[in-house]
Amino acid sequence: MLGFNLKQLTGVGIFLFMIFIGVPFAIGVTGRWDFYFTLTSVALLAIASAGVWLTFYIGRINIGQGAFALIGAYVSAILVVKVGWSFWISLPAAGLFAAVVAILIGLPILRLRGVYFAMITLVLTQVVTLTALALPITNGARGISNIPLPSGISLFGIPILPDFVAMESTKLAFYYTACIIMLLTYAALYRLVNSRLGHLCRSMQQNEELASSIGVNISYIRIVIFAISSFFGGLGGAMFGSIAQSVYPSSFQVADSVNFMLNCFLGGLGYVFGPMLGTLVLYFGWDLLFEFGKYQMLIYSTILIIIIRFLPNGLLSIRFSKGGDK
Amino acid sequence: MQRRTLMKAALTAITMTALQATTALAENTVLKIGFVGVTSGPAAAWGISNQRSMEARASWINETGGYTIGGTTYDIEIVSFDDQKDPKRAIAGMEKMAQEGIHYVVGPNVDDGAAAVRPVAEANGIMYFPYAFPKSLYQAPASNAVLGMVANYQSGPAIYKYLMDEKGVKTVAFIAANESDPLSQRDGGVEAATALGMEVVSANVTYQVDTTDFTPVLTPVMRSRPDLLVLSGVSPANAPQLIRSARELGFQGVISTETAQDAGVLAEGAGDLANGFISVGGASTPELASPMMNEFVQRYTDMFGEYNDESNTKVYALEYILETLKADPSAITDVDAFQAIMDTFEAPNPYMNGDAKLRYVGMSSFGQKRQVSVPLVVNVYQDGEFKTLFVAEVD
Amino acid sequence: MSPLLQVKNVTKKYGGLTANNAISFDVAENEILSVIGPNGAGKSTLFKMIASFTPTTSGEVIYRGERISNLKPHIVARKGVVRTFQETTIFKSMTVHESVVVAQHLRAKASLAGYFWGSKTAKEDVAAFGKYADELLEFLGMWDIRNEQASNLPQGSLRALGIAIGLATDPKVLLLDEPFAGMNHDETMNMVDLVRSVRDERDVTVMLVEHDMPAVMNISDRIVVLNFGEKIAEGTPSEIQNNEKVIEAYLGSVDDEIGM
Amino acid sequence: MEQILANGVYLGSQYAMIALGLTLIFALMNVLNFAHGQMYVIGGFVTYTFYGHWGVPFILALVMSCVTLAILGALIERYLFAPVIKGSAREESTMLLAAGIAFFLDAVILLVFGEKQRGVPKIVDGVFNWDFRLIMPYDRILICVLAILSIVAFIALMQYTKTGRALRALAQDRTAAQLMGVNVDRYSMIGFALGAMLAGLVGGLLVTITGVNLGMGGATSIKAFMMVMIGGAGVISGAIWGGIILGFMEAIGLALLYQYGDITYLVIFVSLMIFLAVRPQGLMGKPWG
Repeated sequence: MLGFNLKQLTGVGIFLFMIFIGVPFAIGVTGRWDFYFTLTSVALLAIASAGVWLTFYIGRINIGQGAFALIGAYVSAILVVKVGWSFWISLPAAGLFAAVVAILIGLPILRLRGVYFAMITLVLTQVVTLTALALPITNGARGISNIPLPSGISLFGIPILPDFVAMESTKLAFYYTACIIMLLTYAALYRLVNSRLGHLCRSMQQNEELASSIGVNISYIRIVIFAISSFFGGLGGAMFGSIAQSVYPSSFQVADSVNFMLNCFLGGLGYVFGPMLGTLVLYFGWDLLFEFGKYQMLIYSTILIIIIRFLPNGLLSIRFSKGGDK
Repeated sequence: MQRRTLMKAALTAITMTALQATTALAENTVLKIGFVGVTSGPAAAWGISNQRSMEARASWINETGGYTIGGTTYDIEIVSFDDQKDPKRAIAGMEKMAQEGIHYVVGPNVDDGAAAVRPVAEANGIMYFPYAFPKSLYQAPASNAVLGMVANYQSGPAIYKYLMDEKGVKTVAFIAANESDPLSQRDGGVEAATALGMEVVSANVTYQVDTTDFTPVLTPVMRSRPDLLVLSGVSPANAPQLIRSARELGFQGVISTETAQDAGVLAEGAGDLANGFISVGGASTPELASPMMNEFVQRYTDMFGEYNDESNTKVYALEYILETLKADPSAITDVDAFQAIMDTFEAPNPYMNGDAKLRYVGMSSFGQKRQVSVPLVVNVYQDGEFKTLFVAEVD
Repeated sequence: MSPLLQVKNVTKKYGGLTANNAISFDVAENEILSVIGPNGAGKSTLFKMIASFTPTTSGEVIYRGERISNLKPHIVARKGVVRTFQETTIFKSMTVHESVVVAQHLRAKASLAGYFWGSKTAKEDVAAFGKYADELLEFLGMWDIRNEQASNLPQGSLRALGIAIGLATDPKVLLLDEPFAGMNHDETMNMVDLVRSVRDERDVTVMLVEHDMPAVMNISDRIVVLNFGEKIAEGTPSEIQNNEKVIEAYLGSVDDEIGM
Repeated sequence: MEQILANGVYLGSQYAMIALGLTLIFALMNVLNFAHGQMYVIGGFVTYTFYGHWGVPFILALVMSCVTLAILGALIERYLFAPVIKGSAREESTMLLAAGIAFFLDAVILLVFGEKQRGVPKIVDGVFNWDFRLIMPYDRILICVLAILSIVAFIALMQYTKTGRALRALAQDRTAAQLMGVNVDRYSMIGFALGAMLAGLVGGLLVTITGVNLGMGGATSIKAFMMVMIGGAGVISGAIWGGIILGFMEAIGLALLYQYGDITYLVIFVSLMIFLAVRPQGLMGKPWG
């Protein structure tokens, strides 16, 4: 079925069960309600990280995802607050807008490789932050606050998407929403990587010259991939804006861009689900170390260094010594 | 294989320690007060001075037998969360506070964090005391945020008025870091100065927070020859460098800011060039500091090795929370009761000489009492320490 | 019958240096044509221009009456002119079979979206690619190593893999960059046979750049000789062997070659 | 005009020094050292502690900064970067390590040196003032001269000493250097130590003017990256040019665009992006670094 074997299907089943039933159950039993937000964040950041991972897949180090997350957050906020759109429509619009920006910026900069591409995307993050500070439509330094919660959508009287305003607690709703979007993102990513497009990406990652000599239009595929990557970034950013009900120029900045990249490294560049695991460990790990107070950062960074020292190819390289994405 | 076992062992050990660390302190009932702010990274100074002043005060209370509210004596425990100046983390921090059953939180330190935690705070019944100035945080329908200090749009006019009257200042130039908080404060300052009839000769110049040389930044400002140079929302790290560059460029006028500064940092970074620099402080200048303030400074210094004058303004939030809870003990778990009593609450200000009062204000700025009334103490730096220039009240 | 591919007055200048100066020759359908010359004669640059990896400064390359110079490499490949590289240019972390499957990009009928959603055409394509890759590897005698990772292959097999990748695109003209370099006599002779069978059985016109003179003389129908960016001779192997200019050029550069 | 030039030279010389260390490490090991800024901050704090706090002569304090950072750099290379480079499938993985080290050093700086801005007494008093056309405090002039001297000394070291030649060989082609008998492991360590030492040196020099605080690290790293990219990654002369160009861009940008305030840096960043898009390998870099 769909080319999955039984083992994979079981794995997916367990995973689905875990995030949709296991986690809420565990939280209910332990009473750690605060983990909902942390895990929601993990899901959203994992969406953006998936985009970064995809650009790694064509051999580009992307430190610009913060820029697209910020663009997504602002587009959604502006559409909801100033234009009056429903959040649910603004969400894909935010992703698409980020993708369009990525296409325009990608045309000139995707020719760059290695550290040069990394650097130019890092600068891009700063450019977008500074632009948000300078533009009137983003409200400059004052940001956009008091963004309403997502309202419901119904078609012919049947509610399709729930109304968050009417809810007692939005935690669970946001958690499920974020998880569903994350699952869709990773399903799409998995499909893409294992389809012909993914194979072409791999050929480009390994040798762009040879790829173009076998007739691959490398600049076109680079743009497509960068646009998809930024679409994911825009989605994640827009969702965050909705949870925080506010967006500021500093909502996503260079540190976020760097973190998105680190999530990919930590999980493992060779594994589709690497960025998801990397995000979980990096983000959730910080929260778990909360009790250490002023030593939190020290312990966090020490663990990070130890992991990379002994598992330089990412966490997932423990289990699958080769080719986990196949 | 061996490697994996090792890692597993290490992770287990860490998790165990993390779980144990929460076990309680002493025989008194524990009252937890939260702090969500930035205590690592570039802006660590803001949050750390905040957190330390709370911890110094809490340990002082606990050492002297605890704090009695409605017949029960509590030990105060400060639960701190480092949000790394990231609004996403700040939300997680506020969630963590809710998880710990905390209803009173000091922080966050910056505008975006304060705005981001609002939904969580309101949903979970948490009163929080941000050090952020956007009015929308404190105006209805927002209900749970209480401004923990004097806002720049309140202190600015008082300082400008004083300087106009006493020093004959007529023209003013503003300079701010290119970040949300300072830019907002600059805009507020420009508005206030214009309203007072001052001529704003330069207000567009900004600098990146990572600037290491302010001479090129300040040169065009100096060319506009203002009587007063306002460093809007300046961080303690940048203030001495800005002062030094301005003076070295030959600036003769007055330099002021509306944020709190540390005398030691100014002395090290700008030396005598900082003489005459006007900033906003708490009440630790010798003329105003009560014996309790002096003891607080002493205890803080003993605990952390060095005092930070920024903490003067940050000691109040905790005191307000505790005093207000004392006024209505039911507020310990009931934020509505807290909000109800805020309107009438009044208690003596223990940190200041004279008959200053702790009470909530903000009617004229926010339309509801959502600000602590701390004395607006305007300091002037002179030879390594602050002297009180004048004291005003905010309504 | 008009020639399959024409190189017309092609010139390439890098700053003040002239890598190729007004080079012209024709390539007939189904021939094996070698481009030889001492080091630095401009052979590789010429290949790059034919495959549009670098633009010409002036002049043009015509393939079946169409200009193919100064386009993008993937467009030229789509028209049927495909270049292979020296052995380091492969897809390192793919297996031999995967490489050959990927290289059939130009044979795809389904769109990228079709592949993503798994359309019927896409499924047919995938099956066809696998089958053709099997066939091709069988033909090239690489069946046994089809599941080896490319980075683990010995040099000789890498060269064959390069040709396999090139052939997988269904080329009409295959440009081989030093296919015999670093091989011993037996390996070279196997390769010569292989290249010949590619031409004979798959109707592919082959152009190659090579240093190995005996192999070139053995395999080529015709030879073009470059020296210092100029064409100095063109003809059958026996004509070239007796050409004064060629002998002079090679003798003159012997020192350099040894000096390397 | 004179003022802009002077500001440019001053900024450019200090920037160039920061970029030199970063580019050296990049050239030798293909590591983009995210922790470079933190090393710079540590250099500043060490000089602060010795000179500002304990009253040791400035030059001695500066030497202490260099020594501390050289040791730190050597240890980091030997025990962290070298094994990770050997074990990783893609060499970019070192970025995660570098970022982890940056976090770690940030945490250490906070715990050891505290959160406050620190400054040291001026090493020279007074301001050079040429009729208000050119104003430059004497300590800045001194630091600028010292920075330029250090750069010259560094270039001389790279050109004329055995170590320098070995490092250059290593930067050009690792395998070839190995074949030529260069002890690659040893010189990688020396090179990394040297790069870290440069960060410490410039941190120690600048603490006399700008002071130092733990927040400067990340920002400094990013600036250094930009300079390295402008000049071309892994090229010594490129780093120097990159530093000078960014210094002048700031000096000129701030002088010309001041009335537009908020967008000065936006313009600088956007023009940097355009420059790199047009010239993807920087001014003098080899393509693809």
